[in-house]
Amino acid sequence: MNSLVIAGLLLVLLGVAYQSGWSRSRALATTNGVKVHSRPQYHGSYVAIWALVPALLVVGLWAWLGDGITHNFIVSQIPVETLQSLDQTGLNATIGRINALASGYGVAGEVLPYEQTAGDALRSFQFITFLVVIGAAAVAGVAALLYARSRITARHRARNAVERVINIALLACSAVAILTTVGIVASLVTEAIRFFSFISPLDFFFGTVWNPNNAGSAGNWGSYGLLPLLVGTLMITAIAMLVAVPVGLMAAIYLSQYAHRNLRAVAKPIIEILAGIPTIVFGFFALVTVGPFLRDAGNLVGLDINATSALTAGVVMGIMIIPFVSSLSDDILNQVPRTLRDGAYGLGATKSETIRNVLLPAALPGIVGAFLLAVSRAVGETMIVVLAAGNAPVLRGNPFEPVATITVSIVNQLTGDTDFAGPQSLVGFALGLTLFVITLCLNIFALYIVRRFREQYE
Amino acid sequence: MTQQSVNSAMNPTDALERPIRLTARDVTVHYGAKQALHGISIDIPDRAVTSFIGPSGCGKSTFLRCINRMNDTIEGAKVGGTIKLDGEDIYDPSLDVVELRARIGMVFQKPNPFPKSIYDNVAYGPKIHGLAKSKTDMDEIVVSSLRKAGLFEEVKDRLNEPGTGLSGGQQQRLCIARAIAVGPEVILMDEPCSALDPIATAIIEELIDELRENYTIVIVTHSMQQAARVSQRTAFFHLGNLIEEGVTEDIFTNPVNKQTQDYIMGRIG
Amino acid sequence: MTQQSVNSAMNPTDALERPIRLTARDVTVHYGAKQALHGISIDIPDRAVTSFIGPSGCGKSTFLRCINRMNDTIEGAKVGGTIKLDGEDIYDPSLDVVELRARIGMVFQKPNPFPKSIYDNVAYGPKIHGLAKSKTDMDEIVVSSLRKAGLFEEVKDRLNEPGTGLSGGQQQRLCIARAIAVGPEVILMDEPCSALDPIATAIIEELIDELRENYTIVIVTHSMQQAARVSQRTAFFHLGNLIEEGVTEDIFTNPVNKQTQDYIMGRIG
Amino acid sequence: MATDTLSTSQASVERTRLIRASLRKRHLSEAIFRVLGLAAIILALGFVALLFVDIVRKGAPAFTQSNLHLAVTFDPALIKADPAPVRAEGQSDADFQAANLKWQRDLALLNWNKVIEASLRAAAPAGYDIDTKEILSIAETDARHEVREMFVADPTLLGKTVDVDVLASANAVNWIRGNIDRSLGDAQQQLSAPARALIDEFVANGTITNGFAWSIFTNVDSRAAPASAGLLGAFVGTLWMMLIVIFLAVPIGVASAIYLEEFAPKSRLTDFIEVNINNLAAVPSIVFGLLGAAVFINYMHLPISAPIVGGLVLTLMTLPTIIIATRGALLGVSPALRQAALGMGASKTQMVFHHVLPVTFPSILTATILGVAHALGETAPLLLIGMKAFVAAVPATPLDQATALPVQIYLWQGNENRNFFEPRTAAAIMVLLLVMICLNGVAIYLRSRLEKRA
Amino acid sequence: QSRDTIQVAGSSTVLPFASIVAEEFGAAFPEFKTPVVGSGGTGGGLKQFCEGVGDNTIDIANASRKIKDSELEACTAAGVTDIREIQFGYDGIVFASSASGPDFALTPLQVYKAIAAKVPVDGALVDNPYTKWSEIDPSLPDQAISLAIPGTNHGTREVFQLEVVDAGAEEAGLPEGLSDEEKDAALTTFRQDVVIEISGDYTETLARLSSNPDTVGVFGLSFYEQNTDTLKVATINGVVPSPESVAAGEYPVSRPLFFYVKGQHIGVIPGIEEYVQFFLSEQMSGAGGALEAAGLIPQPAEKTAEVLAAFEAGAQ
Ligand SMILES: Nc1ncnc2c1ncn2[C@@H]1O[C@H](COP(=O)(O)OP(=O)(O)OP(=O)(O)O)[C@@H](O)[C@H]1O
Ligand SMILES: Nc1ncnc2c1ncn2[C@@H]1O[C@H](COP(=O)(O)OP(=O)(O)OP(=O)(O)O)[C@@H](O)[C@H]1O
Ligand SMILES: [Mg+2]
Ligand SMILES: [Mg+2]
Repeated sequence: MNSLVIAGLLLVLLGVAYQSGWSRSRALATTNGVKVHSRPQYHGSYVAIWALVPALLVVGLWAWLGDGITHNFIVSQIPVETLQSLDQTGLNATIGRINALASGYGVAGEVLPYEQTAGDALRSFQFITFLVVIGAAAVAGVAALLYARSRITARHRARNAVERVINIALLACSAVAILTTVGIVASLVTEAIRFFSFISPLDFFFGTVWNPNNAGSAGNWGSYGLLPLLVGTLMITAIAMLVAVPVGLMAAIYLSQYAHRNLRAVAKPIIEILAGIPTIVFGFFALVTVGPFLRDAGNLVGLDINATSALTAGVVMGIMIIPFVSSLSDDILNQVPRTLRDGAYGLGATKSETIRNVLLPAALPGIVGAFLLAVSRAVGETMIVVLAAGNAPVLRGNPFEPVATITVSIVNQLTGDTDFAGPQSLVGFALGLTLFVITLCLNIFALYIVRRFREQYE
Repeated sequence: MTQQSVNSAMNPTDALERPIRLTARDVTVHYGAKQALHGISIDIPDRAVTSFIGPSGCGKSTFLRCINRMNDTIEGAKVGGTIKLDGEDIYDPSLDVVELRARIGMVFQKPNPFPKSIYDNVAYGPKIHGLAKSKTDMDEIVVSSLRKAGLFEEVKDRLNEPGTGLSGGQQQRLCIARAIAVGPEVILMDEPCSALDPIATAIIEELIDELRENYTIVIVTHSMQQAARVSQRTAFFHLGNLIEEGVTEDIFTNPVNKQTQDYIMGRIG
Repeated sequence: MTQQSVNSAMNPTDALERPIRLTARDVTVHYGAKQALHGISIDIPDRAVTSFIGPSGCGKSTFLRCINRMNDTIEGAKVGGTIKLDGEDIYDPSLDVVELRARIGMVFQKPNPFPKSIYDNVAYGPKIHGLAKSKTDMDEIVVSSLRKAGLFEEVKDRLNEPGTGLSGGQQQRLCIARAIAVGPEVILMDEPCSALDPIATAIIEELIDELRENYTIVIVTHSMQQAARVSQRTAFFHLGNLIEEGVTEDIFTNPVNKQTQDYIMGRIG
Repeated sequence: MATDTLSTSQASVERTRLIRASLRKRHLSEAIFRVLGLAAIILALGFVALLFVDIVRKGAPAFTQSNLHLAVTFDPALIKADPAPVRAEGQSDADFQAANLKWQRDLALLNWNKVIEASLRAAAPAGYDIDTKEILSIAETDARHEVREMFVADPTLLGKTVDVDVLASANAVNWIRGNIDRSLGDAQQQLSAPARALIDEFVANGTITNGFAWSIFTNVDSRAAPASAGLLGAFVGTLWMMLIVIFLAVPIGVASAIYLEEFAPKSRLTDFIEVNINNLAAVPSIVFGLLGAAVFINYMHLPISAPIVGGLVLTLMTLPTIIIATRGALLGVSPALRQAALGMGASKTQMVFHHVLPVTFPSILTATILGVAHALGETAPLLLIGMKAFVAAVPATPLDQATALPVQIYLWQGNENRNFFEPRTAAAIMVLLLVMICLNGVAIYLRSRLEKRA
Repeated sequence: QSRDTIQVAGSSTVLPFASIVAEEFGAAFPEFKTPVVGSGGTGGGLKQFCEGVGDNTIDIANASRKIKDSELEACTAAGVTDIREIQFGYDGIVFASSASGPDFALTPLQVYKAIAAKVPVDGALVDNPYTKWSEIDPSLPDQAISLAIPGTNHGTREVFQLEVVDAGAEEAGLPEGLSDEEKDAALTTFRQDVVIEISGDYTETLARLSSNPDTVGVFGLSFYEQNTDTLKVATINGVVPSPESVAAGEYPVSRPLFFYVKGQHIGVIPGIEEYVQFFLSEQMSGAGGALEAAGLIPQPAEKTAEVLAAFEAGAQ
């Protein structure tokens, strides 16, 4: 409500400022016929920016300091004797009660008279400060408007100023990417540190047993060994790559080197459809179709394959990654200069010899980079594993058995019936951090390799 | 530098007397809808250098690529007419193009050594064609090819270093050595010097002059001077047509065709 | 075709008498570590065509781009020395480069109309510089600019069609019209005809000859013939240096410098 | 010279022999390689085909629903309620509202199942032996609300008999379709023997018929009445999130791409940003979920399970993709165009916004649609920000609780009434895939159209 | 203007019940919107619940266990001082095996013997020797032991531990003189070869059963009831799990289910009181009510009346 009012007022200010700058500039151009440096739109925007920024500053300042001021106000409303009798928790509770009273939410139990008066005072205080803030913002905005308007002359370079502001805004947008990374790292690290206050990092990173205790058993947290999850992750990733790499690479080779144009025009987009299919769909497919199929196929040949197993998840994940591998490989094969291919053909090499002996070795670094990117995608994949891998965090090497991965454990620990302040759920963040670091390293390494490869043929 | 190689060129009439190795009749090429060659007929003599000249885009490279069927590798390229090597139609479906390319080697505009060692670059052709029975056989082929290409002395100590580490001129000679290693009868060269500096160019020109004794050579060049220096016969292409063809000296001093004259005088192109 | 334009060229001495519009003193340009210009000093007279000639890579374009500060847009380019337009230093930090470029228009080697309608192409400059008060104003500017560029008759029925749909020569004239629309004092042209066929070239050359009456024109060309045909003054660049500069006729018939002689005789480049 | 020729020609004969000798083997390995490639393509295409066929085969049945045609009698004996309040002279709005609400609430407290039961019995053969619970298990539990709402809307129905279509219950559907093996014994069936027999009777006499399941598109999720569960809520939730993604990710993404590609000086900072963005593009989506949980929910106190949080998380996830694609597009703009603009005296900003951006618009649009399509199917991060909730309402604003299509799929696949929900999950997947393919199709269409125009 | 939709979050066990109530509540009370029921686990729900008072915090937390003291403290510190506990019924946990397999009649002791890594034999702990059920007790089928139990992220695991494992261990008689830690280990260390801990949902357990038909799995009563075509339930101590047997206290493996209401939101967020009353009404959580059909085990009506009375007393 309040913010809506403020936003509305700011918009009005913006409009007025723009209009006044615009008309001023227009007037300059028509009256004395001199050449005005910038177009009226720029002068309008210039004044608008000038007016908006101080107003926003005032509002922002209040948003920043307001809470502290309000807090002090509330404390000042509590009788001194009461204040002295309260410890920190008690004080917080009292402040909470007063806040609740002021905002119209009831409080439990009897409302003490001082609480009631404090609540009423707080309500009027909030109303008054609201008016004051709006007033201050308006005054600042209008003053800045007038100042900016007075600066408009024929030679005034409003365009340059406005463009500088646009530039800064663009810079701010690209800072979002950094903020995201900072946000990821900060949120993962703070929570992970809390986790490590319960469980030693050694036990976490080198533990071989994953058995977090349930929420009920306070004190005994259980074991949080990462290794079973890591092994599960790696196993599924390996199976996925075993499916995706040969199929994806051969498909890319066939499509780019052998296939008729028509086949390519049809097959390429169809394969790329696979890349657009949500992973939950693959998960369902794995759960209800691929898993039972593999189990039955296993029975036929006398293998004991679980319907939900590393194999099921890995195979389906491999299918999902095929387009990723094939389109990256395709790009990279296409980047190998044609002259190299011609060189081999010119010597009388057959197509497959050219591909195997010349193209692939030349493209190898790039392809390895592409595979690493695919690996990092497999490592971070969640929904297929949630549905089809069987969620068994046990350290073992049999791909026909269910396994758990890092991602799926994050989901389990954070959405299960776990104690929110204990390691049971905090471990999710430690796992997230581990995952982040693993994929980060993979990505950096892969990007480095791919970039080196690109440079080689630039 | 050019003085010497022009001197060493054999008597022009000599080339005329040599047996014809390659004959092309009415060769046309379409790239998709676009016709790049409009019926080229030419005879190319044995053990002589024939050069193709003409303004950019006139179809020199296209015709050259017809000769060892490199156009097969270009999607949408369609070749018509006949080209015969020693009387054998190279577009005969029963002919194995792999074998053909072993007989007709090619050197490209930009030196394109494989990203392998110098040794492996030269050995690659003999290896895939199964020309060497043993390691020593192979060593011999590699060394003699590098020698013929005039590169051996320069690289003998670093045969295992990557071929891409050589200078441009050395790379081009490596590519020539690579082509020679398969023992071709004809060598096609598409502007082999255009990416090289004058000194490297002179070395390659000399090399071509030497190779002429054992190989039939066809070279595309954009430099008339180069054509005059290295070739015994010259063919002038324009807009997909073969305008005029004959003994180099005649073409340059006494062109019959008006367009050839214009080109040589620098009025077109 | 060239006969007529050469005839219409003013008496060479005429150009010398015209007031100097642009003066460059000791202009140097570095691209990163590489120095592309080594101190160029030249005076460019008003309402005459000055042409820059020289072998490829000698710095003609670089110097041209200095004149309207297009080099500012190249990362790593550093310009030294002074260039003055009517006595005003164009590298003065207080000078607005956008305004400068409105005064010094530029036409590029490859015709580069905006992917907009013909009308919008011409109207763009006046729009951003706020030169037209009303729609009729703008119409007038567009029509007169197209007229001056000799394009109006050809396109008047399709002003709303995209400029990219025109032929190469028309596109180049559209680019000239676009430059004229801003009302520049100087027009720089970087090999404006090199992408055009001879007929389009002739039309542009004629156009340049007409424009000379109202604008100071600097043109870079790789064709000495063109320089001789269209320009009153010629400057010869070589390896980043201004070798010789003077009345066109003198430069071509009577070059003082040995290098200029070599270039004109076709011995270098 | 002559001997030389002789020896070389001998050598060449020998060479030709050698080459021919190995040719067959080489062509064979060529053929094998080719077949392997073709096999890979066929395999990949086969996977696509298998997946689609499988899902469609599984999901198609869920697009039909079993309707129960009942003649419902609004028997005054069962519906013992006051007459609907009529607005008295001079009664205030609020009073009338209150009276009306009270009347409605009284109605709600009635046992409408009795009405349903009566009409079911009326449809059954006379004197059919079946108890109340069993006969009610045939109709879906929301039938009573449907009937009540009819009555609320039109109180004059009292005492009348009208034809009403209600849904057959999920268990009835299981029986009709044979989702549970019909030969299994009583103990293993969800419905009692009399109920099953009566259903068969109903199917035979046309009381139960099949129709297209519009309810999947028009209803929200339901647990109380599984047969009526639909996707509308999840769909709208997804829509909100996509709107947020489009309105945030696209401008921010394009702006940062413009900055990095056009304005940024080459510095450590921009290098860092670049590396950063490339990395973000490959950070697992679940990590974004962790970020969302920690930052948007715990720190910024945005409402849990709300599309706004989902939208923000997906925005951050899509941003790098859009930035990278846009930068690629900007990089592809010819320098000639830039020079033309600058040469005209356009400032850099004008150059970018007037010329470069319009030219790259098709690519940016395509990248955006593909990015949004990807975000649309993302599930894992949503689970961590509480979008796994049961929401039986259409979210009216992005601040309301909602689920999303992929999450709805996840929820349905885990539903305990598996026999009924497995087809329904596949049907939901079909809807999701359709949306996906439409988006991709639009992207391809727009790209080809806009590129042609340019 | 405050929120007008009740927000609920918490235990995934309670989720289906709360969802049904929410839906019916929305249908029955025209003046209120349908409450939103999130999951996130008991802990997650209580975490949100204890975040404070106001629009951005939830009104009701579902829980499959009682709130812990530490959580209460967190609540108080954040100003959530009026917390009302509602117990509304029981959750039954059943052992079920493949419908085509033999019948099982289990006791906690047998289950303990089947899953514990070490079992007491003659007063000492030895490695678990049993491979077949029949080796534990001749009355059990001659079938390899395989058990799928809920993972520790499930609330169900707590009941399983308490009512089956701990009870079985007591019956088996752990050796005297074990330290607390050893005792804890004896109770919580299971055989990795035959015990499968399921971190996913019951669908996952079912998948294990169809992979290996010898497996005996732990399910929620409602899940079992919906899947009688593939599952067969085992008796515990000879008692068949059913609402009646649980409510009567005969079937041991059950736990009470709760939800917690934030008193400060009553009267601010419309409908909270009505929701609670509706939840506890006969037609919902009572015997024969809608929730029973969904697998809830109703508690005695007197207990419900007591809970409701306590709630309403707090609501004054
Ligand atoms: N792969 C191709 N696809 C389509 N057109 C082609 C292809 N290669 C060449 N062309 C066209 O065929 C014509 C002849 O090309 P070609 O490369 O033979 O010319 P050229 O004489 O070698 O020219 P240059 O001196 O520039 O190498 C040209 O118009 C060219 O554009
Ligand atoms: N952007 C750039 N970065 C680095 N070096 C450059 C750049 N532009 C030009 N150069 C170098 O500066 C020198 C002069 O280039 P310039 O383009 O001015 O030559 P030019 O005389 O116009 O040649 P041409 O006739 O080929 O256009 C050349 O050696 C060129 O390689
Ligand atoms: Mg060529
Ligand atoms: Mg130039």
